[in-house]
Amino acid sequence: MKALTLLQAVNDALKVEMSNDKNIIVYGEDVGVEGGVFRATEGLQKLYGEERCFDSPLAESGIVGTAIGMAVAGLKPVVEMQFDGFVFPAFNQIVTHVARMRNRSRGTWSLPLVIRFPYGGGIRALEHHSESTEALFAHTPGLKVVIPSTPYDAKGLLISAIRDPDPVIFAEPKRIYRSVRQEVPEEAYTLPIGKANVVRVGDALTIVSYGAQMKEVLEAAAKLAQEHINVEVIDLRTIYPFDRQTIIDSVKKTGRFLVVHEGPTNFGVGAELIAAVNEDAFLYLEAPPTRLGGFNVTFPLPRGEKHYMISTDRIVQKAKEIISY
Amino acid sequence: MKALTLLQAVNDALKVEMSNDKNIIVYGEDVGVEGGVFRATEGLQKLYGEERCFDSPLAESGIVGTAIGMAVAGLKPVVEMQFDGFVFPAFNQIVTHVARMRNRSRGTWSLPLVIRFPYGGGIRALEHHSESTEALFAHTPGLKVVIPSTPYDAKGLLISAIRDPDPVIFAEPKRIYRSVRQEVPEEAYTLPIGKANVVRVGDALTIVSYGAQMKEVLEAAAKLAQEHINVEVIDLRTIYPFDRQTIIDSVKKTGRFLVVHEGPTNFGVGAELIAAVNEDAFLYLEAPPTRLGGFNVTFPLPRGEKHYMISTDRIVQKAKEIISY
Amino acid sequence: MFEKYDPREGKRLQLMDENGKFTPNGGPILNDDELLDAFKKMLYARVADEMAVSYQRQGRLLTYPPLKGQEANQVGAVLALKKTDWIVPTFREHAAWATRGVPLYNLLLYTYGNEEGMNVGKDFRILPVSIPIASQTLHAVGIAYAMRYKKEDSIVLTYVGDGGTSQGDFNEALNFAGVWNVPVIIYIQNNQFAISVPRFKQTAAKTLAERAFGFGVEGVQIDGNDIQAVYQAVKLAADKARSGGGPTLIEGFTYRLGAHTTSDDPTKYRSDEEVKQWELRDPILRLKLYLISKKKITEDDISKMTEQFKKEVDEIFRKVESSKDPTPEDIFKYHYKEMPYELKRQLNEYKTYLEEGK
Amino acid sequence: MFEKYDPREGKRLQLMDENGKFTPNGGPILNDDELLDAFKKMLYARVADEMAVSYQRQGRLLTYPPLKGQEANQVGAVLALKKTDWIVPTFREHAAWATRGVPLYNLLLYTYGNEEGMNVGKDFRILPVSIPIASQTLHAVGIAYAMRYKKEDSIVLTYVGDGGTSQGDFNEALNFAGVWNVPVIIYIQNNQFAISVPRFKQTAAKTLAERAFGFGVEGVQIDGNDIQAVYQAVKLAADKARSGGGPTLIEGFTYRLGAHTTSDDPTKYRSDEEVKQWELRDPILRLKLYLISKKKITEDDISKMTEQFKKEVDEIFRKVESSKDPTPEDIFKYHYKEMPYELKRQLNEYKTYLEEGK
Ligand SMILES: Cc1ncc(C[n+]2csc(CCOP(=O)(O)OP(=O)(O)O)c2C)c(N)n1
Ligand SMILES: Cc1ncc(C[n+]2csc(CCOP(=O)(O)OP(=O)(O)O)c2C)c(N)n1
Ligand SMILES: [Mg+2]
Ligand SMILES: [Mg+2]
Repeated sequence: MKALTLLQAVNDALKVEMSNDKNIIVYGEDVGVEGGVFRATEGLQKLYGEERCFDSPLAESGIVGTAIGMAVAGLKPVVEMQFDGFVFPAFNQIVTHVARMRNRSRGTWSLPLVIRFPYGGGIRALEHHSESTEALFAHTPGLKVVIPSTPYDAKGLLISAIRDPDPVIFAEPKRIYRSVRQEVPEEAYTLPIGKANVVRVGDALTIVSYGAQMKEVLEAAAKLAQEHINVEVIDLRTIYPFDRQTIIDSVKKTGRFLVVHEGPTNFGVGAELIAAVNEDAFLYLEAPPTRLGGFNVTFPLPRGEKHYMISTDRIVQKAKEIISY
Repeated sequence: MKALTLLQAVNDALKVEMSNDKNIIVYGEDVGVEGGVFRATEGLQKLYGEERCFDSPLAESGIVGTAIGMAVAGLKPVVEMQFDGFVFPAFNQIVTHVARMRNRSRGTWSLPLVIRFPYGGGIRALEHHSESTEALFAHTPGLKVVIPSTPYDAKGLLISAIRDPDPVIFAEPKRIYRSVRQEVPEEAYTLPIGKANVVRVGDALTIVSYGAQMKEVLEAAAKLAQEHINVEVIDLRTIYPFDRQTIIDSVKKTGRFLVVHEGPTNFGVGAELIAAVNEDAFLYLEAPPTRLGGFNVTFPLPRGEKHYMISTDRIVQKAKEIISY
Repeated sequence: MFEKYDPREGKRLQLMDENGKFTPNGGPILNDDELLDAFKKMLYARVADEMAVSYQRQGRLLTYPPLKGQEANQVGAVLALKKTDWIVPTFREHAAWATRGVPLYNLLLYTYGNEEGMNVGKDFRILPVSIPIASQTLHAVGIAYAMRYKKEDSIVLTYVGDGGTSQGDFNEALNFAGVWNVPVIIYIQNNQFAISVPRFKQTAAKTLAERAFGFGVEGVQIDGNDIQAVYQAVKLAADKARSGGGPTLIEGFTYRLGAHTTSDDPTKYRSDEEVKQWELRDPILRLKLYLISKKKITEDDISKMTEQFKKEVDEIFRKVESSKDPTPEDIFKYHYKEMPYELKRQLNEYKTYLEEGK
Repeated sequence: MFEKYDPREGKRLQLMDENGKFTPNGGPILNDDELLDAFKKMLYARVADEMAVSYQRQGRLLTYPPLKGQEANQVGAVLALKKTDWIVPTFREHAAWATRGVPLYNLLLYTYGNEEGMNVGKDFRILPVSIPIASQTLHAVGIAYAMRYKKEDSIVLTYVGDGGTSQGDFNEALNFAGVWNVPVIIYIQNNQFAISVPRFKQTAAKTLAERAFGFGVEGVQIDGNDIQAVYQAVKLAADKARSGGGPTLIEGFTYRLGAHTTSDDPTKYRSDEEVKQWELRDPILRLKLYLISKKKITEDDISKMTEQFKKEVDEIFRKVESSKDPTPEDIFKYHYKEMPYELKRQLNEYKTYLEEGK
């Protein structure tokens, strides 16, 4: 076992899988020679050659559109969008083809491909480099949306995504790309897509989050614990199809629900989970199921960033509000 | 007053406003000579000339991207996407520029433009011609999303959209383009964007819907009335910014909430409204706030369409379920 | 390879003129038996097309995009391919589907409004109908990359319309094909209109074929109503692609004799006069004149053949009409290999509703 | 108009060579005083650029995209425009902003991470920094349409990079500009790289300028490090556009001497050797040699000037450092003319939280 950062775990997953499967092709802007602007694909071209890992022209629709063709023809493209904010030129290919080829052909064609990109804010970046787009993809029938929160999860989930028979949007929380190291097995392993992870057991409140936001959520849980408030923390891991059962079981136990996510609040992931909780645990609710999400504003440039990001204290305060409801 | 269809009301709104404001430019695919595949822009080129109403090349990103430039330079472009399913090539321009120019320039530049398109299913159309995309736009900070449900509303809301200082996504329910006629004033008039319309007053249950789906919702309300169940029906009219107050006031009165929409359920509009109801009317709820939305599947081709569309009976049944909860 | 026909010099490849006579620099590419076979295929496509339109008029079929007048672009091109070559169509290539051997039943079932029609299996190596304009051209480039990667000697043919050349995706496809130098042929059926929008409103360039050169790709314009020109151009481009020569852009100069779709009224944007002119250039007409002159066929054979085809098509369409509609399961179960809980839940709730309704 | 410099024949417009000597077919376009002024503007841009990089190194500034080596493409082009002409930049045009007269303070404030920096008012007729590659070229075409519609005699200049030419939007912009025949100049700064990706990986075409012809647009490649070539090309294209001649695509052949951004390490993808070669072609160097030979300036003047510029820039940056950060209101209130309830609600909840925190 090596202690890897989330970024290294992503790189490791690609290395391991590419050595297992000759059909995996990795490409995108700057992913070849440079190994990606974050170095997520570093070393892949040296290891597997220019044909399997290379720099594409600067065109996201072209990248995803050609990946669709490769997947149809039996390859397994794993393409990179350089940043979350640059997936939009490919949106038409994703919504009208990636998500639909299987149904359109009634199962004749499937698209085992992965679209991965660094995701989310908090790195004091330029405009379009801090976006949270998961709700847009989760709302689109035919896609799977996965967001890891630890190095271990990143490797296991990315390998699952690559082996998945259906297309997966794989969003990598860039804010924690390098922040923590974790022991990660050297060999290939998978984690189930569609399964949430109960990270902390508690009875006072159920908090669901995912990605980089898990950091503050767990800090908040620890702070609350010091005041003898034990909250249950669930890492969603997969945004669609999300793990309704695990959430509902927890809410039935705690009677209180809080979902925390960085992406915009309105029409966001929190709304969906609150609706699900209403559908399946209404009678267990002792307080309004609550969302603490990003503001519905354009992600601010660095000088305003601190106002947008959801701090540990805000989570603590919101949790107490719900518990003392 | 003339009795107009919703389609004619749209055409009328464009005619009236274009005669009032020389800066309004209307273009898109087939909107000029042919007057649009649905004839929404019929006669405009004859009336106002090729410079103000014309056929563009077949490229949605180009259409919206150039509209941004026109708006910056003081014109008021009202562009058409030929169908809901063909707005996606323009998604990058909409999300990264249309929604952001004002904030990016801290108010120096604004984009008074309208992107209108026929929207929704139920016309037994080809693939991509029956999409409900409102949640995607409503989730995107910086946009307004308007959906009329009657000829009168269509004219008033479209004129408001054109006069609005900010960009408006105007989705026209094509299923009811020609189904009903309604008296519509000849002159220009506006209806407030952001304001819902209480179409039917009742106390048993609050039903919120919008667009073509209002038809079945009102039919359901009538059926229920025959059984002496009086439901309150609210036409949302604007998806973002939505009229929270009107919904909450109603739910506080009825204690029960149902939102019905054609678009996919998960991460959809219903989820947002249920979250809002939880936030502001939790203690008034006598039954789980409920959503009856489209399935999270690709909109089926005509032979399967009937399974997707939400019938009056399904609404009635769901309403009774909630009322007898 | 097509130097002799540089579109930038206003040249267009044509081997047989409207009267079925070989042009000076032309000549037979296919022998008379092959031409007879091609003629039958075009005639079959024409009959099927006209019947589809009439079914729609009778209210028995939904929106249908006629290809009348464009047959040569499809029959000629697919005949020039190997069975292992890929076809990536848009939505007006029924003649290409038929020439590849896909049962007409499938396309009619699809047009009838049932996705099941696109479930034709992988062996035909043809992708489903693609409606988002020009988006499919990128898929073709990706398949071409895969063919080279897997060292298969298959190439890819994709279709796009004149209107489609205005889309970003079309230009990105040309560019990726060029940089990757992959075995793909991008075939523009320039039928002069994008619904109501005439070709000259799409781009200021004189031809669509010349677009290629700015991407370092070879482009050629051909008479798309001359099946031999189509066959030769595609054959040469395919051989080039197979031998590592990379992509080719072919502009088939043709005309849509029918409506854009059955819900379109062409009189709104073009004159009968213009249509009449193009009827004289009908790809089937000229081949017929040639074959008759060669005594390979008679008017009488043709009408017999036509009747026979009509019977066949009608039988097929009746099968379509008696096909089963999709069940609720059908509209759910093909989105993922395994149906996620959220979909099962929606499906079950709906089925329960249907049960109770009974 | 640029027939003499058809990029398809491998021609490139250059008036002054690397040694500050006029090329055979070249000659002075700007007189020596104008050249001196241009020199000062380039030098100022160079100084500001280098200082921005050093501020970043000192941790006083965030990610910054250096333009070192590309100054002539921007100073020369903007000098050739009228003040009423529009500029639609991407993200590496600080020299264009400065030449238009926008206070350096604004750009540094923006780079410092404050949107307020882009609040420069409408009179400069320059759009905010646009980061989604090539998307801004379409905005330029739209503005050009508006200028013609309003019968203003203003034209539009937009910038895009070599990598940007691969985007669908760039090609759609060329196409719309061509069909609409609007007064726009699309200026490609071909600095040979898109981050780490060399020009030859973007497209198989020999030049980027020749892309234009396939859209019925004129294209020309120029030495982007020769400010007189830039000035002349833009001037001619602008005159043409103003007189209804339509769009022009200009490829400025240049080089990014610095990193892509301050977070980029160029040694990963290019050799110092290559960079050294290009340093000899520095646009400022050659103009300096010329002006010294003409006794318009001395090395001493230049170092004095440089010191002076440094002082100015430093004063400005200190102002930036002492600027106020955006308030919560600031990040909310510019999304709509009137803040919708949902935003007010989020803002108020956040402000209440901040209050209680106190
Ligand atoms: C992205 C997109 N935008 C708009 C449409 C609507 N539409 C369907 S066919 C068509 C015209 C296509 O013209 P062309 O490419 O010349 O092909 P043709 O119909 O002539 O075969 C349009 C605009 C679409 N299908 N996809
Ligand atoms: C749509 C989009 N995709 C990716 C990026 C990330 N990115 C920023 S700059 C850049 C390279 C641009 O190269 P080029 O167009 O040559 O301009 P240059 O940086 O050389 O000035 C990339 C890929 C982006 N900004 N926008
Ligand atoms: Mg066409
Ligand atoms: Mg570059």
